[in-house]
Amino acid sequence: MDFALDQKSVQRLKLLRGLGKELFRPLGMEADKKGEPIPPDHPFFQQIVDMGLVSPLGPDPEKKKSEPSEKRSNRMAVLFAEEASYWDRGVAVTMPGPGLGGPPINKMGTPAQRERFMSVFKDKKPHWGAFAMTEPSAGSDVAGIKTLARRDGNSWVLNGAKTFISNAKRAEWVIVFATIDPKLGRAGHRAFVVEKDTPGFDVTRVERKMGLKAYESCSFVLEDCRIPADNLLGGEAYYEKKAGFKGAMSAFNASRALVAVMAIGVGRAAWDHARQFVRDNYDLGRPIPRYRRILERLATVKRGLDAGRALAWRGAWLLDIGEPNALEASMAKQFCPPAALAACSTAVEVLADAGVRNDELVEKLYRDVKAMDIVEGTQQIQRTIIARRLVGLPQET
Amino acid sequence: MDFALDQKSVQRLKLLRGLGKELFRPLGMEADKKGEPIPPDHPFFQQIVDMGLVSPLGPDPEKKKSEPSEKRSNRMAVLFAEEASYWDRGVAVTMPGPGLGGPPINKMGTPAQRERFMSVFKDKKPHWGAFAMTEPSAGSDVAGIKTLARRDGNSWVLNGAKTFISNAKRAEWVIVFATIDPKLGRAGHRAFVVEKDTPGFDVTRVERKMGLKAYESCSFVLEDCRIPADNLLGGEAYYEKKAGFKGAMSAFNASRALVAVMAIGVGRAAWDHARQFVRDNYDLGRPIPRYRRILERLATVKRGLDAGRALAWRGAWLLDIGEPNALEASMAKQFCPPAALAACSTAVEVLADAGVRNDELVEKLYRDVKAMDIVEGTQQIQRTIIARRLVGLPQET
Amino acid sequence: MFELSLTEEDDLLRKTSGDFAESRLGPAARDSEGNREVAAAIVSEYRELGMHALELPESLGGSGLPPFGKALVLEQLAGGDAAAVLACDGVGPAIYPLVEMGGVRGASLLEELVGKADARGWVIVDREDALEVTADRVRGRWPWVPAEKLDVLVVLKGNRALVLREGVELEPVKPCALHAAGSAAVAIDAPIAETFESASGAARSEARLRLYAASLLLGVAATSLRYAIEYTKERVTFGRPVAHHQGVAFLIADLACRIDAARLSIWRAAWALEQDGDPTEAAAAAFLDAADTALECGEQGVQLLGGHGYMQDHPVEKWMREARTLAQLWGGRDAALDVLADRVLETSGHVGFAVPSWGKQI
Amino acid sequence: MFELSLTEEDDLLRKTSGDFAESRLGPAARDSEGNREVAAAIVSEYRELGMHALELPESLGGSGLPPFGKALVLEQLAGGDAAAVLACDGVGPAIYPLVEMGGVRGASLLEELVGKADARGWVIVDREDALEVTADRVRGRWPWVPAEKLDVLVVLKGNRALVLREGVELEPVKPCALHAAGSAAVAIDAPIAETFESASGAARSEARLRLYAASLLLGVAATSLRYAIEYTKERVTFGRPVAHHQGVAFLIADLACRIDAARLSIWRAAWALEQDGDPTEAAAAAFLDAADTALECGEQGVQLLGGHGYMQDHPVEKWMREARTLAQLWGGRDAALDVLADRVLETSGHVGFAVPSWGKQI
Repeated sequence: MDFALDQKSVQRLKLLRGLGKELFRPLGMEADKKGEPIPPDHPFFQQIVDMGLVSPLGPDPEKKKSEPSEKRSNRMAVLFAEEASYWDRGVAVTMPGPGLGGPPINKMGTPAQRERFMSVFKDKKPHWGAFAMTEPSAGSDVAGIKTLARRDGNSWVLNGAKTFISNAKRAEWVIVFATIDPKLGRAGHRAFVVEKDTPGFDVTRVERKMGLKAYESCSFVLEDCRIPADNLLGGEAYYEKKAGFKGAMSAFNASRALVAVMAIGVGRAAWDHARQFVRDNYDLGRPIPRYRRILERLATVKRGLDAGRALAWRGAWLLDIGEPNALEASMAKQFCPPAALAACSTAVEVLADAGVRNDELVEKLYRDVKAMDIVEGTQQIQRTIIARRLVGLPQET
Repeated sequence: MDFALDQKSVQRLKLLRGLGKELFRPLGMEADKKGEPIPPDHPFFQQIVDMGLVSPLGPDPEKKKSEPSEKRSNRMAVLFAEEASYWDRGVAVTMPGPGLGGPPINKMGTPAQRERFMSVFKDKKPHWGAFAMTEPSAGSDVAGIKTLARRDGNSWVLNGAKTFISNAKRAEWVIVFATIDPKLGRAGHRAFVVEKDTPGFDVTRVERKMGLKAYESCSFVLEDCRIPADNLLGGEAYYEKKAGFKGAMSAFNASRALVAVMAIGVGRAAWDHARQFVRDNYDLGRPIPRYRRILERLATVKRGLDAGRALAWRGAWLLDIGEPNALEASMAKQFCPPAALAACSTAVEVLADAGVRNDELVEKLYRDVKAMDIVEGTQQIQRTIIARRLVGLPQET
Repeated sequence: MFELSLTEEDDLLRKTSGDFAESRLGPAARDSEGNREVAAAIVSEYRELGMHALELPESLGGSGLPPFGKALVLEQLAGGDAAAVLACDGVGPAIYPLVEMGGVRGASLLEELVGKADARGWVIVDREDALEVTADRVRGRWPWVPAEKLDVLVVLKGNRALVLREGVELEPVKPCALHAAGSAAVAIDAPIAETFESASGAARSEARLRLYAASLLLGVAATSLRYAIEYTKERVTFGRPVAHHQGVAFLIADLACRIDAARLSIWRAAWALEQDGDPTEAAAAAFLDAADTALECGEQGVQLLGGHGYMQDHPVEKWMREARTLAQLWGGRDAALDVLADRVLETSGHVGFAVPSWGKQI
Repeated sequence: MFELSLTEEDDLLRKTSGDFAESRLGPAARDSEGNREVAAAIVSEYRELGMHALELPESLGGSGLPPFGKALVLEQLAGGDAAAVLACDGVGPAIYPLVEMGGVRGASLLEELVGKADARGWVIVDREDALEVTADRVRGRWPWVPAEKLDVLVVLKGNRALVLREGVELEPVKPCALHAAGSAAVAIDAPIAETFESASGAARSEARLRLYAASLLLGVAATSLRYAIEYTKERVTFGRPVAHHQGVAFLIADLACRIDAARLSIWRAAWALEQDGDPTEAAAAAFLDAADTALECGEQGVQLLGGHGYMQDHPVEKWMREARTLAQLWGGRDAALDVLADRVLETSGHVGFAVPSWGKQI
């Protein structure tokens, strides 16, 4: 039992902190003010690639083979995810790289697929991958996806629609979850890689979100979208193990702890900003009851963030030691976003009238952080997952 | 729209306040310290009867016909219930009279039954009635009662068990809800009057409760308990309207607002005691952050109690004007007990170490008030009732 | 004995304002937000309905309604667009200190202001001495007001109301919500046009400000829950309507209870304002009840719609932002809590809702 | 890099203490409560297992364990009977100021005390100057301690620990819970036997007291939820196990999250105590996390059992009372919040869990 970070991690976090302060935060504020995502040709992305940085949102797929302390990657990922989200969670999502599509490719992909889809990231230019599970009518009900995959000769033909897919418009490829037969339930699920510019793959809109303006959440349709049979992730054999859906699920388990800790990062940013505002603007020596209450409320907020972080750390650590973490990742995902939302809401109140001004950061964070309670499964979904394990709550409830 | 009390009500409340201070509170504290209910031959009960007082827990059955402003009776009842519970909710339940059995007899009973079962209260001695719905295995699931009623000639024969029945051991009669056929569901439910000393009616135990020690919560069994056919409440004809169960339900609607406001009374007692403790023991002029926080927390507690009282008042007022109040009574019942529990818990904290001493009242109230969240349907039951009406939540959920 | 029924006039007020909110304010709300103003046609209709003048004395062309009617109307209107209410209400909440503290001079000032069709007014409550006040001037900065022009700014400071007519500069800032009302930081270097002083008047003014904000908050809370209920009844996940999952149904039940409790709390504050005693406690409680409820309903409204709730295709995200913003008004939850805490040892512990008498609480 | 695994020794400690709690403390808990004492046989077994001496230096016959081991054990034992822990722990939490502040004299005092098999000790933290302290005496009254005899009472006051050995009179009072530990009001007119002074020692003592209470609270929370889970899985209402109604299942899921979060918070505080820096913040946070969780689990444990939960046939009502009582220890939630609020502007806002360095927070 040890809550300390090693020096190497601290150094890497300090690098990220510098980047966050100089680039993430200003870019995120600018995108929010304009209400527009950062365009793919923004020099920021090339800069990131030139610096040899990878998405803080997941383990580096390239390093996987070479890194000796591979086991630590999930823990490093939660540290990076929190720090990046502290500076701007929206900008963090725009980071070039395979994004949430990385884990399924690494986990489920054949060696040839890993080579083929990961090699696009090697040319020292910014490229993105994307991960498409959510459908307009299904939301967190991932078992209920309706996108249909039909085998046709040496192709698969996809029909359906996906929504809220980060970076899908600019992605080199999108991992698309579809079913070969809705009647089969989860056993019918398959993961496909749909490449950019494939005919029938059409990004229909970029959503207008409440916050997190820096990145594009896309809706796309698949209309008789024909892809090579080779783009079935893992190949036919993989699904005879019925792990297609489980592969996606285990990616969720990794990303749930990440999203949880991202919420903590956003909440911590609000807490920090409010704290600095107090230092700069309030004369705490004056006998004004609100001032003391502010300190108490900030202390309570920090307590929630710290507790949440520990839960997220546990989720990541379990993966690192090879233990199942579905329950623990869901606990983190259920606990953290409300704690972070409370942090942001409290920060707005600490700033009083200034709290609602866009240039004071905290109102933006209040809008940003709410998404964390929804993506990768709402708190309601997390509770059902937790309750299934604790009390055997039936699946259909 | 008017939140004021008329002078007549205020005068009646002042009388009750005097009684509460002199009798209810000390008796309740004594019973709690001893851990024993007030025995039926305690002079307190004769005193109450001699004073011409009736149970504060419901409208006075005798006055029903004569009182001109009958419409106000539910409002007067919530006022009385809060004030009585402020002084001691456990003692309030011991008040002689028909208790919760009163409304069903008045509502469902034939004129002959009303005369027969209410006349026992006319001899100027303390007598009790009781109301028995809950069964050991059913709790708030009132539709699932299993006590069986079988017609046999000019009798009914009852078999089953009831639990948590207030005053059942000392009662002249108990209203027993039973089913003539479990397969009929609610349509099979009937209400019977089981009189004291009826063979087969056996009070098996007086429960040991966490709080509310002043009154007896009884469990009883019915073993081939034979009662006259005339003891079917309302007579056969009544149930052809299928109102047997609904009659009980409408009694619940009245008593839900009452139990809700009783919780408020207990919570207000804790709030008041804590406030007095602060006045007596803390030098608020000292710059101790806790002192200011105490005031803030007491203010927040009061807000919850006031909001809850208004909901309970609404529930009672609707009945008075002849409107359905099932939704509103459930809202009050769902909202008030948690608010009152928070009041009691906060009061314990306001008293610091003294808060856990039995002689300081508030720890007793913390134990007492929890029952209010359970009797007459848990908050979970209330939410299902509310949700049925708001979103059409199916019955079976 | 207490009595919670509405009069026919109350019902009519609710219906008229509710219909207007649903048919006009609501459908235009996204445009109003984008344009940072309410379309002139809507402003006209609002004024033709007399919605802005409900509390104005009849001598000034208003309806002379007591606070209760305004509270009923504000709840309904905010269900359409709370920002539009601020934009259309003209002198708006600034009438409270003028009426409650200004006497004859206040009335004449009000007459002048309401004579100007597009006059806007606002009130700042300067609790922590952020502004420098000398004998004849007020100086300083105020971070935010929901307006981009002001014909009158009243600074409430203790028992005094300082009326400013010039020397108030508004610099537009982007707000969290209420865009349609305008949004600006304020730089003040202003001569004091009038000073009114009255302890009870100041208390009544603050109480009415809180009731105003509370009513808007309640409207936002209730409309958000109504929308979420309709949505979750329609949308099916895991084989049944979202609202029929008990976890969701319970959440909805809780929120509905809180909304009803907050509404009764607001009614009680309106009632207290119509009594002789000090309405401070009831109004502060109403504000807190409404603010807490609206913040919760705003956030849960988004939650109940899931990913769709986070998108601007649905209004719930706007209501979440509005609740957060309205809850900041006039010192927000902190100031209201302070008011309650200051009084808690003196308020009545008897059954019922007594209104504390002036000067001394019962 | 952070690492949350337990050693084999940790696992063994948990198992040993968990088994003892389940097989001995729990089954006897109602009798212990009724008798206001723990049966001698159980006290003996407790001591034979060395549970009371885990943190005692090895030189005094203890195990010399760091705080983490004790925290693990206390959680397990409190799942059986928290009151029995206080009764059996002998000098109990009084060892903290003696060890952390007492130096050689503290050690020798401790040696004397632990030599006496039935010695009991307690600590009062006199934050608000309730006691009158002169150069050589302490006078005053303290409303409640969970003991009916005391061989040593340590009064913590700022940076000082005042050790009292006589002149401490205990008058039994009926408590909300923890009957088995004894319960008394204290009348003090006592010569000061020893005065120890150390800022960091006092801070570490308070942190260890909070960790002690937090661990007991966590044990109560967890045992209450476990019991409620078993009960609600068995009991059927409306045609299915109570736990399979989603509203109930969600509540259980929430409580489980909070328990796990509180446990990690406690572990972090134990870890902070093993570092060089000031453990105050981590320990205060752990206490609050555990107290809030235990209060909630205590109340909801009763709720989940419905009417049966309110009856003494089941232990949940006892756990509700215990949580409420344990949460009062050493200034309770208020004192812990004050400690956090005092430090919040100075604590680190960086990722991870840094331990503030002494004197200055990072």
